[in-house]
Amino acid sequence: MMVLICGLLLMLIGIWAMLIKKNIIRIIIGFSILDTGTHLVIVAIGYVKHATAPIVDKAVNISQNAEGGIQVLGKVVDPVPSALVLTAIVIGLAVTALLLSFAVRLYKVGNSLNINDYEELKW
Amino acid sequence: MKELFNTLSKQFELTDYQSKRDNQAFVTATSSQLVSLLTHLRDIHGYTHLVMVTCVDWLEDGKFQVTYLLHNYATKTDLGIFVFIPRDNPVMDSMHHLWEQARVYQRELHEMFGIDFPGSPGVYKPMILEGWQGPPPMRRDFDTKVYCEDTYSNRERQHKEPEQYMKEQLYPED
Amino acid sequence: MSIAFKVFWAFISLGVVTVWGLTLNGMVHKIFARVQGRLGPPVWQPFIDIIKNNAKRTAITHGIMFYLGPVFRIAGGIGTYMFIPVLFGSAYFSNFSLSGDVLLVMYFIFFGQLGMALGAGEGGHPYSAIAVSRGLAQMTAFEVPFALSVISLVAQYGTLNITEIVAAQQGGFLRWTLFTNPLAVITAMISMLGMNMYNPFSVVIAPQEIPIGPPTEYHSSFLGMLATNRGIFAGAKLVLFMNLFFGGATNLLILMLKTFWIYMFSVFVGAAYPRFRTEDSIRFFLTYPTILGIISVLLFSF
Amino acid sequence: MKDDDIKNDSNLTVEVSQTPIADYPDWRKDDKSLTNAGLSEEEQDWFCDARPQPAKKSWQIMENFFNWARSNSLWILAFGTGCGAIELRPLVTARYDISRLGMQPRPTPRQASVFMIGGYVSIKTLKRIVRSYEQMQGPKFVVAVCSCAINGGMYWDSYNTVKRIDEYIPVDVYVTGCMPRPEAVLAGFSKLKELIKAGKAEGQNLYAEKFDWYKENQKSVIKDWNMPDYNW
Amino acid sequence: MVNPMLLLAMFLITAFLIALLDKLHRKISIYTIYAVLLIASGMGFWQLNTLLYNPNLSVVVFSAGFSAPLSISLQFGVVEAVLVALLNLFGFLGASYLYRRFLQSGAQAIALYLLVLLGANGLVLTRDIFNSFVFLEILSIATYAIIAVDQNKNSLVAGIKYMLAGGISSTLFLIGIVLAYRYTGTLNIDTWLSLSPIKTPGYTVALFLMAIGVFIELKPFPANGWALDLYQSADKGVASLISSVNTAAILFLYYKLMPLFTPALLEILTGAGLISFVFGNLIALRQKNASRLLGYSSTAQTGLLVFSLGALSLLGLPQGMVLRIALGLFITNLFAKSGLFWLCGVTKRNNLQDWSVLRSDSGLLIIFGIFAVALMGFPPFPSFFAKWQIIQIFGASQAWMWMAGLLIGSLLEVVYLMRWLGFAAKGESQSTLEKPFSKLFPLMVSALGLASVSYYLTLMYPQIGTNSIYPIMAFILFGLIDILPVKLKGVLAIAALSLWGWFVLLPPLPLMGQLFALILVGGSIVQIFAFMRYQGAAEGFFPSLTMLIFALGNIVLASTKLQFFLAWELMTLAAYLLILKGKKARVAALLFIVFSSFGAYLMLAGFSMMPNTVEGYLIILQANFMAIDWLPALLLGVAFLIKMGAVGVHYWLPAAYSEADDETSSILSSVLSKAGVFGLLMVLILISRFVSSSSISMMALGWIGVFTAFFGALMAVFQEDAKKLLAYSSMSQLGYIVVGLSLMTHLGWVSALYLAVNHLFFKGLIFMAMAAVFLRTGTRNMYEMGGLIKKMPIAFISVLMGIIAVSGVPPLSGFGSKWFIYTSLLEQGRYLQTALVFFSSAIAFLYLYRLIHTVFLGQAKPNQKDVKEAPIWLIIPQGIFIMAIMAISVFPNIITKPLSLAVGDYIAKPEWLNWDGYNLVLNSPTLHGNWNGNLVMYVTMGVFIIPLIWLLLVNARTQKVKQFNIVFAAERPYKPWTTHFAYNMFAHYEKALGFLVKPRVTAFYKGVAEGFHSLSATLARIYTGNGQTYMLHIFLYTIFLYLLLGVK
Repeated sequence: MMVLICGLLLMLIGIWAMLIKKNIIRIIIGFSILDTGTHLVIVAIGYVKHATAPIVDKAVNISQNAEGGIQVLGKVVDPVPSALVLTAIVIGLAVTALLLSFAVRLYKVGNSLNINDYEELKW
Repeated sequence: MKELFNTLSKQFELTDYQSKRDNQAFVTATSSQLVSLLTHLRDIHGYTHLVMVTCVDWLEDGKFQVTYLLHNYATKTDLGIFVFIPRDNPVMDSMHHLWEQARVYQRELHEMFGIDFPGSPGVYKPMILEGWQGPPPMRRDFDTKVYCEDTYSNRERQHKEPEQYMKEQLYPED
Repeated sequence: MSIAFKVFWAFISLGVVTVWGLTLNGMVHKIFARVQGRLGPPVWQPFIDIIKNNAKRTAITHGIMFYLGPVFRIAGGIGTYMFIPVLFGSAYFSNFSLSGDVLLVMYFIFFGQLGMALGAGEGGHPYSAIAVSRGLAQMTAFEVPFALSVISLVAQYGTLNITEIVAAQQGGFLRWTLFTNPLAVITAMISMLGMNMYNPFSVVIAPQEIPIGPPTEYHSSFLGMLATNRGIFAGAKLVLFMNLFFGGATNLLILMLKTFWIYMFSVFVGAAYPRFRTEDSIRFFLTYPTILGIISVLLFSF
Repeated sequence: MKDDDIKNDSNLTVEVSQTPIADYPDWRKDDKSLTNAGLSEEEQDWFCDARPQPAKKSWQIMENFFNWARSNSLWILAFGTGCGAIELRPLVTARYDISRLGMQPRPTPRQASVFMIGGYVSIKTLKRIVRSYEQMQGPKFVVAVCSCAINGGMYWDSYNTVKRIDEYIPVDVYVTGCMPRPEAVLAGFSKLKELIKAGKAEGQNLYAEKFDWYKENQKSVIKDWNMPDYNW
Repeated sequence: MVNPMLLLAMFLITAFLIALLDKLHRKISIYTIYAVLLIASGMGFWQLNTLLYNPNLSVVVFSAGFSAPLSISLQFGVVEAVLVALLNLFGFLGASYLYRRFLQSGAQAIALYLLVLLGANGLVLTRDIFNSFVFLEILSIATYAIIAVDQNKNSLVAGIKYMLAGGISSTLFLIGIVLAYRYTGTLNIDTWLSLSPIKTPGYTVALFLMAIGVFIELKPFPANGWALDLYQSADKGVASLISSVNTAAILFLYYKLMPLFTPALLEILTGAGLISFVFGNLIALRQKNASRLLGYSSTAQTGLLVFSLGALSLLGLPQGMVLRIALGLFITNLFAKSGLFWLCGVTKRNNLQDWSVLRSDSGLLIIFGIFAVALMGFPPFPSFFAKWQIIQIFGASQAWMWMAGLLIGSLLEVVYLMRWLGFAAKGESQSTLEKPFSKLFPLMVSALGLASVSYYLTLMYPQIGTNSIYPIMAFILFGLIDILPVKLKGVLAIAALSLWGWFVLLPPLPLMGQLFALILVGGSIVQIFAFMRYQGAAEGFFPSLTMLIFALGNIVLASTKLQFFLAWELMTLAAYLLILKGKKARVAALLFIVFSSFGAYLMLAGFSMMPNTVEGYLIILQANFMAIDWLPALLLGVAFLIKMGAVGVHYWLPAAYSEADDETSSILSSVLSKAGVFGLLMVLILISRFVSSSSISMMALGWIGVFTAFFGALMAVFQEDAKKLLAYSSMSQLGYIVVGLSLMTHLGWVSALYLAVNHLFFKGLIFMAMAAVFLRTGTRNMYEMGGLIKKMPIAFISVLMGIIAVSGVPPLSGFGSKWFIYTSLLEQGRYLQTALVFFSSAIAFLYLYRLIHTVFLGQAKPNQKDVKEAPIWLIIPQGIFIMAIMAISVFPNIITKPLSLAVGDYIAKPEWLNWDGYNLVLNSPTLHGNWNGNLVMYVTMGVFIIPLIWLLLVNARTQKVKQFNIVFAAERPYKPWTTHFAYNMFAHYEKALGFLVKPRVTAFYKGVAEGFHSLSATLARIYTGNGQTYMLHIFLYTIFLYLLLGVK
């Protein structure tokens, strides 16, 4: 539960940073925080109390079921969100990296990192 | 009027002040100063009305006397300005920019006396004498009678004493 | 009735109206003169003028439309007359009125005006065109009250047929439209002032200003033809008014009496009033007579 | 005044010496068009260049009838050419009332049959007179009023006034006086009527026949001839 | 069957290989991706082909062999196949557009391009929700990166805004997915769909977040500032890619998710789509920058797609149907929008007014025209049918608000697109374009593709008869042979149209239809001659002209509402193209098309409320037994009145009539307006059951007609331009027709039709004659002409006949029309209307006299000294019209009898009307009257000829004089210009009545236009250009929609 709240809090901080900060780098940081918060939230949603990680080792009781599939007997956390988070982290990383590279290039071109300085395109 | 003459004399070369009436006077100016004098009179001394522009031919003196008559509405006075110019090759400065109507007077003077007003609009257009080819007819050396006899055929006159004639006509029995 | 017979009587009737119309014109000049304290020209002066104009030895023409202008004009006059029944109940003096109703007559009036305007236009004289523009503008205005009064008659009698309108007015002078629908008659008489172009609506021919309007360039036999048409056209219009509003006529004497007095109305007004400007006369026609006309229409449409 | 009075007053008019159209050759039939030399090339397109032709008369009986009609329907060209023109105005008033004689002022030359020249004629006016006269349709008559029109009058030595109108257009009747009274003008018109009825007012044909002579005279005084030779 | 996995794998492998291949040679890598994209597209087509023959083939593929919940499944059904085929095709076209850029920027760009396509294909194929997130991110990141390849500042700025916005929306989407997963336990859409609905609020939130995540990627108004900046700044190839491929893929994702949504959510998103459509178009209205305008348009079109998908689903339509309709819109948008972006790149002009460079290049102009027209939803493009169906469905389910929104948005779209087209077609420019083949190729392919798809879809569409194809065929055929000499084309057109008219058009029609077919098609055929006066090929006329005439015929021949509307729209389009040929016709044509579209949309709405027509019958026959409510009747009536230029909606008329080429004006005035008459008559027939002459609606219609006649005439009086004069005169005459129709009596309709026939003749005649005058004098200002009677006697005679006929002076047929209109009005007791009609017809004299006097009479001008008579091609139609006028003047019954019979099918002829002989006798209880045109003619000829003979006798010797031989107050005139009384001829009339014709209507419409533009400008202020503001928009928009959902 704490994780969930933390995640939500991080999300809010991220949004706040994105909306308030003028420096593009800070906005990107805000985005990063938002991303992290999201990941936390996802993990928290998949979490089951007192459960172990969804890794087939001795902490998890498994047995063959009738059809020959694997049946998890003990409590494990839902593996899917964790898998999702892995993907999401990768994606988030890519996006952040791209954003940063954009910021660098923008600085080279526009000599400023203030987002208010880039308003030529409008209306 | 005299004061005006005195005032003006300080700036302009004016001579020969003649007072005809209390409210009418004539002065003589030089042709080179005329336009500035007229401007001065119009703008400073209130002579805002150009009454007329006319000309007198002083044949014997070999001069034209161009007369500009101005009127002041405030003081109800007339001021005439004489300008003498030579008769042969008479040229005057045009003052149509001061009074629009001056162009008509100048056109007429050109037609009747042959005075040139360079720059005056339409000054060479015939005004009354369409197709006139003789000398300017108002010059005194132009003999209108000779011209007339040369140009127009005469009808032989029947001289009758009017009184007698009418008596014969109306009361023949008397 | 054979067609030849009809044509023959149409000619007779045309002759009658020409003579009568021109005589009326002569009388008008006489009356104007007497109003002004003059003796005035003899009543037959219009005839002399027409003879003289036709006897002119030279003539010029500006072109084919100029030449045809007076022809159009007189054809308009004669045609208008031809479509009006002259005497009620007379087989001889009904012209070709069976070929149309009052609408035809109202529109045939335009025939001559349009042709004349075209001829005057080809004359190339700006005054002609000015006068035509004035005349047309004034015409649009006075046609409105006239149309309203005709519409009022239609509402009253339920017919556009002139003969039927006359028939409905038979039986005593109290059955004339003049007494059964006075508003319409007043409206129509006011618009007739405009039609006849006497003062105060004479700006079209304004003799001093735009020398007598459209016919500025017309002369000689052209002018003679136009003068003839003045008689015919005046006659035709008077007969129309008599038929529509004053009970028609059963013989020529009554016709002459009635048309004389109808004509005299506009003549008297013309003798007594100064002239309107074009826009003033338009405004005039579109206000008081139009309102009167609308009232008369409304009275009979409910 | 009554008609009889006018007849009695006919002695108010004067016979003047006739125009010296000496042995000037008549117009030639093969001569149909004019040169219009006074016009620019562009203007040539705008004016008719036909030459006026003497009009044929109809049969005598018809001509008599027409002359009667013409004499009883004199339409005056109301063109005030000089100070005598002021005398036309009283004529249409109640006192003299020419309309009873079938006369009326007419605003356009096309429709008028009498040209009343009202007094002195300056060169500038002469040009207009010629133009208007030529624009009238024949038969056309000219009544010249005032001494000035006869011999120059008080302008006898003016550099700009012609002294004999009949050198420039044919004149039917002169009325003397400076200025003549309306009665005299009226008498002039009566005289004209007599002439017309007698078939003697043939100024139009005279003008056409001796056209070249008239033109020569006109052009000798009108120096800027910027109109066609005949103003149709 | 193709394994979609292979498809994706192919993309991935190639993308990695590119880096290697690029080392060999740049071109190899480029051609490799061309091959890949073409193969992918081909796979799509092949799959489509397979599925069409074997619909039962399994189309779902599972990765790793597991079944749904545990693995990722890909579906390759019909829709997916279509999308894969199209997306990859456009990928290929886009790549070929970007050929030069690829050559410069190298392997990364190429690989990224492939990745974009990979993402798009994946998004289309996958059925797994998380997988779709992954593909979405691949798509997005690849797009971000490909934007960054372009190093200019603006695209970098736009890119960063785009990334931030994309980041936020994908975050929302991700949270939504996970939350939803928490409640459903599955990530597979199919499994998800099979679950029973879950009602917990959390699930709603999850769905909402998912939906909003995708939705924001679709750039809804107002949360779309980032996208607009991107469209404006990015390379046009990339912008096109985003606008077509990206949007299509995401839209399909939205479509896949749509079944999951609760109705409330769907309704909100649908509404948001509509708002996006309307406001996107509204803001585009004042946009001057071409690419940004395309951005707005693109968001609007996406909004429209979202809206139509949602709305149609909400109305409970079967999915197949929804898809088919949406496909029409989608395909049009795909082809046209990407095409327009490419075109932007080719012209390199940002300011709309600079698009006049296209003038020099007719090929590009045609392509541009196709795209623009397709985008607006004109036939025969698929969007036309889609919009038609959507509106019909809305009408049937009484979704008025949606309909109104859709129509308003469409109208706004027409305004700005047509303005743009006008700039391109009619602006002034001398510069030429650089046109590399790599950029032209995709343009041509997409234009051709659009055309062929349209053709295919049109043929497939139910209720479209072969007849409806003729106009389009004619357009294409004559477009192909447009280089032939004009005379040959004219003969061909006349032959084709006459044969078609005689053998196809006339036989099935009832009398009334035949009558209108003769007016519309016959009248036009006569006027084709006039077009043959041009020298050489005179390109551009005949395609539109033949299309116009075929469409006019089809209006009469239509047997369904759709056929009617199709023909109507084709007619409008053709007329627009014809008007646009005029030299200064840009604004006029725009006005025409905007008002016509307004009318057309009203008609569309009206049709949607009407019961369906019975197939197989002509619409004109069905009129008798179809019932119709007052509202559709009103809408249709207004639509037709707009075409006729009734007062109040006449604003377009003088401009269009006067600025079009002269022959076109003639057709517009004499023929095209009759289409409006036909429509109005149909409407009146439909409602004739429950309205009569005295009902208030008909009285109102009558007054509209009367005022049209009156104000038209009055305005004509004050014109200096002859064509404007004629235009207002047409308006006035059509007013009479409206009055006649409004009477709802036999006589009234006969009089209206008589007027219509007459108007065709005399207005065609006058326009043709005046066309000759304009041609020879080179001006349209009447006061600059004069005295032309001597130079152009035939034109003069034509105009003379024309004006006698217009003014209604006997003996010509015009009097017949006046007689009919007055008697029919008086017979119904409409006295005051009669009076005003009379007044208008009297005013007609003023302008008619002015027309003939100032042009033909008066003083000739020296600069028109060498004016000659018109070419024979203009005289032929005049001769035909004069003969027609003479015929119906002398023998009025040859026209009145058929008219009476035709009207008799709908309103029986009363006993008291007698058409026998030459005498028309009317003996109704309320009115007696008669008119014998024959006799009037003879009497008139008699009274004309006798004075003429007299005059010839008396005036045997008349001297012919010239123009300056006038009495000029003893002076002589010097200049013909100052001697000609022509300018401001009716100044006194203006003093008296000018206050009535103050340009109030103009002021009104200017005000409306101004209002829309200011609204547009104000709304556009929300796009401040600040990336943070845009993010704020997204958040606020999300919250707003959520609150709205809560309210629901």
